[in-house]
Amino acid sequence: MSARILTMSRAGREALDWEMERRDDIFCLGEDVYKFGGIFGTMDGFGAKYGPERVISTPISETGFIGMAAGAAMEGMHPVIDLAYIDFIGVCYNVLLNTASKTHYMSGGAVKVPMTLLIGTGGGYNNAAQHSQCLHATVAHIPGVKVVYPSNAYDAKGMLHTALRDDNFTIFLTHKATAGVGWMGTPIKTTLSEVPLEDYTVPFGKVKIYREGTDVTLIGLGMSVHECLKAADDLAKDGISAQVVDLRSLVPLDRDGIMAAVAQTGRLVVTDEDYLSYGVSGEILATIFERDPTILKKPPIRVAMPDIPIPFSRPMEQAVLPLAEKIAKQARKLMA
Amino acid sequence: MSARILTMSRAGREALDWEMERRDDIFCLGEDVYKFGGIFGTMDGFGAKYGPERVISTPISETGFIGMAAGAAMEGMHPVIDLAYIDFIGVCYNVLLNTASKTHYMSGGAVKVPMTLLIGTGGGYNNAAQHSQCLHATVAHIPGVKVVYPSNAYDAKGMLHTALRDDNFTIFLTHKATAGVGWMGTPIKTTLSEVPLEDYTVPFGKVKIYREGTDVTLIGLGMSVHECLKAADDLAKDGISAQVVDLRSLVPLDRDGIMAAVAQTGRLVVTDEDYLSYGVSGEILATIFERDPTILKKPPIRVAMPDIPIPFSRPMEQAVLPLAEKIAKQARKLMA
Amino acid sequence: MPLTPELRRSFFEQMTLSRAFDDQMIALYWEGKLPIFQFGAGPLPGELHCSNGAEPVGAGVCGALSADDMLTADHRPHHVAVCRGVDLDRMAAELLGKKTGLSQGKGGHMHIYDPSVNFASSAIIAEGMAPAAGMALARRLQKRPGVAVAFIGEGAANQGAFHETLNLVGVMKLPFIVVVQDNEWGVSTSKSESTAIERNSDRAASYGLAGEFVASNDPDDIYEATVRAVARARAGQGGTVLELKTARLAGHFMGDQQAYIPEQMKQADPIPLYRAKLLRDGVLTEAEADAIETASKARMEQAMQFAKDSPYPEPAEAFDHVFAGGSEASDKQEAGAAA
Amino acid sequence: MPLTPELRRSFFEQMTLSRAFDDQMIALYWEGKLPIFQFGAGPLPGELHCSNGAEPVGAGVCGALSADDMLTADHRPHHVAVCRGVDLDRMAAELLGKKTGLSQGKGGHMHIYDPSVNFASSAIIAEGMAPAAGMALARRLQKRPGVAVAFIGEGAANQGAFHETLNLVGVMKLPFIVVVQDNEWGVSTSKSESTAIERNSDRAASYGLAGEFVASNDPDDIYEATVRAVARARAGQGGTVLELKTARLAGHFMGDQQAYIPEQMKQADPIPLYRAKLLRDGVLTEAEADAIETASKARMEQAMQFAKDSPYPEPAEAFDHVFAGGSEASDKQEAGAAA
Ligand SMILES: Cc1ncc(C[n+]2csc(CCOP(=O)(O)OP(=O)(O)O)c2C)c(N)n1
Ligand SMILES: Cc1ncc(C[n+]2csc(CCOP(=O)(O)OP(=O)(O)O)c2C)c(N)n1
Ligand SMILES: [Mg+2]
Ligand SMILES: [Mg+2]
Repeated sequence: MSARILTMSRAGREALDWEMERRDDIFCLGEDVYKFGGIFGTMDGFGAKYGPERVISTPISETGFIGMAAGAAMEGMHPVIDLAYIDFIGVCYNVLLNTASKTHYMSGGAVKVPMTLLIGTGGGYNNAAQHSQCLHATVAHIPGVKVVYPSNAYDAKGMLHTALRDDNFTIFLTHKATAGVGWMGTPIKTTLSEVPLEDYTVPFGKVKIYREGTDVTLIGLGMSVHECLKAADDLAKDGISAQVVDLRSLVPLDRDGIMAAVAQTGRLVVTDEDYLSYGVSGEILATIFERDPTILKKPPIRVAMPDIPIPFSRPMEQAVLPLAEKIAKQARKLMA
Repeated sequence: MSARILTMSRAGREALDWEMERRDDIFCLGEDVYKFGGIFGTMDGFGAKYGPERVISTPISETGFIGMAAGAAMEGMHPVIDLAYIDFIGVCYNVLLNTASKTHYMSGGAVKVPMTLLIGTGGGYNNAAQHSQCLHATVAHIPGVKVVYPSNAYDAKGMLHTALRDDNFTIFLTHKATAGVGWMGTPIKTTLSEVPLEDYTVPFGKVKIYREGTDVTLIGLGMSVHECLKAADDLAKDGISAQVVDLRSLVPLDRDGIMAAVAQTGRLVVTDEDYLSYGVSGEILATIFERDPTILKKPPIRVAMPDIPIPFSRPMEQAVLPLAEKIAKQARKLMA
Repeated sequence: MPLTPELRRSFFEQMTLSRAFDDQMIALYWEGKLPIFQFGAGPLPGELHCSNGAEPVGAGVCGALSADDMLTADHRPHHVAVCRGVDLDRMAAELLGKKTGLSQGKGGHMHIYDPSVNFASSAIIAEGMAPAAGMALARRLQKRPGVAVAFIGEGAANQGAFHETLNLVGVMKLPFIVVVQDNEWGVSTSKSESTAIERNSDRAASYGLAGEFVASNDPDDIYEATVRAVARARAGQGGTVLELKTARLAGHFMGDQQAYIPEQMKQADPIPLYRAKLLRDGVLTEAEADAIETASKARMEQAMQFAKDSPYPEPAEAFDHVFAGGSEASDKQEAGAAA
Repeated sequence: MPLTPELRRSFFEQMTLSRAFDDQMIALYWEGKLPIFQFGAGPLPGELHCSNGAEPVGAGVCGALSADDMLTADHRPHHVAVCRGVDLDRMAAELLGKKTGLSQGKGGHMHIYDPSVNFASSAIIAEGMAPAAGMALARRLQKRPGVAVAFIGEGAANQGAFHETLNLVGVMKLPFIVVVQDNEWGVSTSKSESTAIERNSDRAASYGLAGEFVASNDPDDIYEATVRAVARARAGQGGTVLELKTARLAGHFMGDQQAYIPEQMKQADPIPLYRAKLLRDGVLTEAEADAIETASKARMEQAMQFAKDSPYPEPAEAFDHVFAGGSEASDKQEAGAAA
């Protein structure tokens, strides 16, 4: 069948629309979703199409409506929740930490909680310390929740189909800069993909090799994948062949895939827009270190958000983001 | 001056009492602190001594009273808050994540938020998935908060003095099994220390070498320190000399101290009762890997809580805790 | 259903069965915990919050519900679970951490789930509020009947989830009842110390909900108030804050000395009071009442025996049920503590 | 203080100054964002929530407060900050991310702090409620006077922090006022869609607090209601939920097309209305009113010039102020992105 070039936003919307057309168990809720279609337009036009019963604009009561979603899931529905910014998890964290993630286990498998929580992450557009965080490690540290993080349109559609057909609680992250929505300017080219019209699934727990390379591996997730790609372009000018790996999924984490990819180059820069310490970059390094450090010719390097609140002003924010220039610089160090 | 053998609970209480006697800016709040003196007895008897104005029993409104503490701190007080179980951070996480930790930064240094949040962590006593978590990595991942974690009485007193004299937000963690309070049975011997009567401070950000050793380094924090000590005793019977390192402080993290300690043995087991992935154990391994992996003769091994909710039943919980036996087994593997 | 003698007899049966459950669990709890108290010791480890004194709430509310209705309870769930008809054997086995338990030993006493009777519970204060409202919403979307009932303590009414959920219930006109069990205490903190006004039922007005208050801790009165609330819910007239004065006779949890409770605040035991009332009303004779109490104890002894005789789960079962449909935690086991 | 002509003139001055602030910021906001809109572009990047229409709230409430009192505002802080007397130059510079800004460029428009006038703001909904109550508590412990005033939107009144804080205020009888700015919208969601009852001031009864509602969006009425609330607070009579009907004339944030607002819900601009009223009442002449508007614009132009002329912070300043008394973040810089 035919495919079109889509943004992540449109691709994700297609998956949700497909499932909603065919299944009664899915409904959407979140702030302003009825009129605005969700932060990434994943529910764009759904208000008119599916009506206010299935596309529910909620009060600003995240503990209330995400907790309700968990209850509806226990009763056989599959709610799809829009939580615009991951910075807001602070007001509803218990539902994530203790309710939606642990009920299946605490009930010995008797109760299922199939629900999909869409959350936007990341900065780079001067929205300051309370609207620019990634915090993906915070949610991935919770046992009992799957955490996925597509960075292109093809994966966005396929992984959303997968999430919607999964019997578990999935946190589906999208970096705001990758989605291709109006308020973030012209979409980043590498986020766009050919997207098949029909439905398809992309399995969780497999890294994606975005670009083959032989000299150095650049690992990223969300927006930092695209910074890695930019860095790889830049490195290519120097004749350095960089492999770019997208983690795509934090829970489950494809540890074998990481090992296999890194082994191909023997040099590693891990990038992460989330805070450096106690996060994803550490887990990747630890995995390699405990499994087989000899696959690396040199110690790995991390390029991550330092452990500081995110500053508003552009010169400061740009200085702390894990941007392509910094990634390329570290890769060059490894090649020296 | 003279010293006595104290539990962590009594030692911590002494520090807080000393400061409260001398300073008007300190007050205590939390659920049941007036009558019960806080989960670890840190405020034991304070209700009678300091009165209900300075020892405030609150409603079960963690967002409310911890948020209030943050506001009081901004107005020049130094509140000491008792949040019994770290599992409860879910209902007040925003105050930790966005308010108390970030206000100093977001105000460009204009506003200070000096406050100390006492929290109990950990399991091992069959209190199930919502009352047994450690989650120290979750709070340590937040920029702008200091996170400390004494594991013996001497450190408990000294680090609490330090926290109370610090101008920042400090999360002061105590593993429930280490505190030496009535409901957890006979205190663990290695948590008891000679504690000077007078006040003293223990600086944040320095590891403590609990036991010298030459063959293998066992790193732990909170309760797992004591499991490491037990493992070291056991290993000694086989002639294996294990060094035991207590992290004591997660923010700031003593990366230099970790490197120096590990370099002395060249073999490493990191233990952690918090969930394995995206946590402390990964950060320790990553630090060594990126700085100088050649200090290790063999790949390091992690013994941590697996990424599962904590089961209630004893055989299952015991099987997943990072206990001495498991630690010793991994250390022996490294010596083989 | 009117308040028939049969119904009232069943209240007494359920109350005594619930009490037998708690009394026998309390006795077992202390095994292995004396002389040195330790939460983790003995055949029934962990915290234990018993329902002694709150049985009228379980009996009266559950008596007014139908099989369709959905319940969430809190850290003190026994009386509601027993009166709802949760499988007694498997519930007892769960408290003992046995393989035959409702959750195969994974949950313990604060995490009782029995989907066959639409019962769930959880341990974070007010955590069950929003999920209950969501269950009600699910049923509406599914065009299936069902009222959701969240059981909380009076202490939980000061938690944010209470407010957010009730506002959502009001906006969405959901068939929902929150049962606020006012036992006067949240651990050692009295209601007047924690709550700015006397009655949480008055807070219903903030959400366009009905508020009802029952002062008697008597299952008949509780039943009738619940019947009214259920009728409103089924008629699409929205939710109710149903505050019920009740009692907490066995402390906050086992080990609580309750020295903080002054003499004048000592609470009455509702079971002998109800027994006397039923005798007075001619619903039961002394002999019948004795027989019911004896039968309840015997039934519970049987459940206890089932629990004690059941095997523990295998240690490796800890890794099951992390995810539905196969556990992706497995890759972490290898790296982790299971090694 | 009675509602003197001088006071009313000052309300007009402040309202026009606040409007000038917003209008000039809006004009600047679009620089670099056309034809392709992007939050991150131009000299004033990020989200921008302007206060156009809400100026009477800032003028009326702040007019009734004294220097001791403490304010927390939300994501829409300009009108409160301007009327409170936050340093205009440094506030403008903060919005532009300049070194001379109140937070040296670290905060931006949602994080305005000026301790010299006891002003703070933050961007998570209802986040400022509990800290404000805590400020009031601090003053009580310090035996210093001061009423705390938290400014929120009507949408924030459905957040758990609203409930928890007001109950604490009620229990502790704190000198506290929450100003609920009812501009009818929380982003695209109307109050009737989000809130189960019509007036949040009625929710005061849930906490033993006073509730007041002002429907006019007129600073005189707002001032007088605030005076009453402040008097109660200072007299130790506790807190107030002060709900003020107001307007949101420039959308939720810049870029909001507001297609969701039906014609009959279009809101009136309070500034020309108040101007006309002052003219009618003989407080101002046309010429005086014009002069005030001109002066406000000029003052703001001066602030804007200050902001534009100021330098940006150095990139490395990002690492300052993580902790008071020296940044322990430094060890992480080396390992991290600063490399
Ligand atoms: C969010 C949260 N805070 C604190 C606790 C600890 N805790 C457990 S029960 C309890 C008291 C609850 O009082 P109430 O709601 O009145 O119920 P009761 O115990 O009286 O039945 C507290 C504070 C908790 N489980 N969750
Ligand atoms: C906890 C949280 N949820 C959601 C948001 C996103 N958000 C920012 S402003 C806003 C609407 C607020 O409405 P209201 O309180 O009425 O204030 P107004 O914008 O009308 O001034 C929302 C939903 C947020 N900042 N914090
Ligand atoms: Mg109670
Ligand atoms: Mg509004």
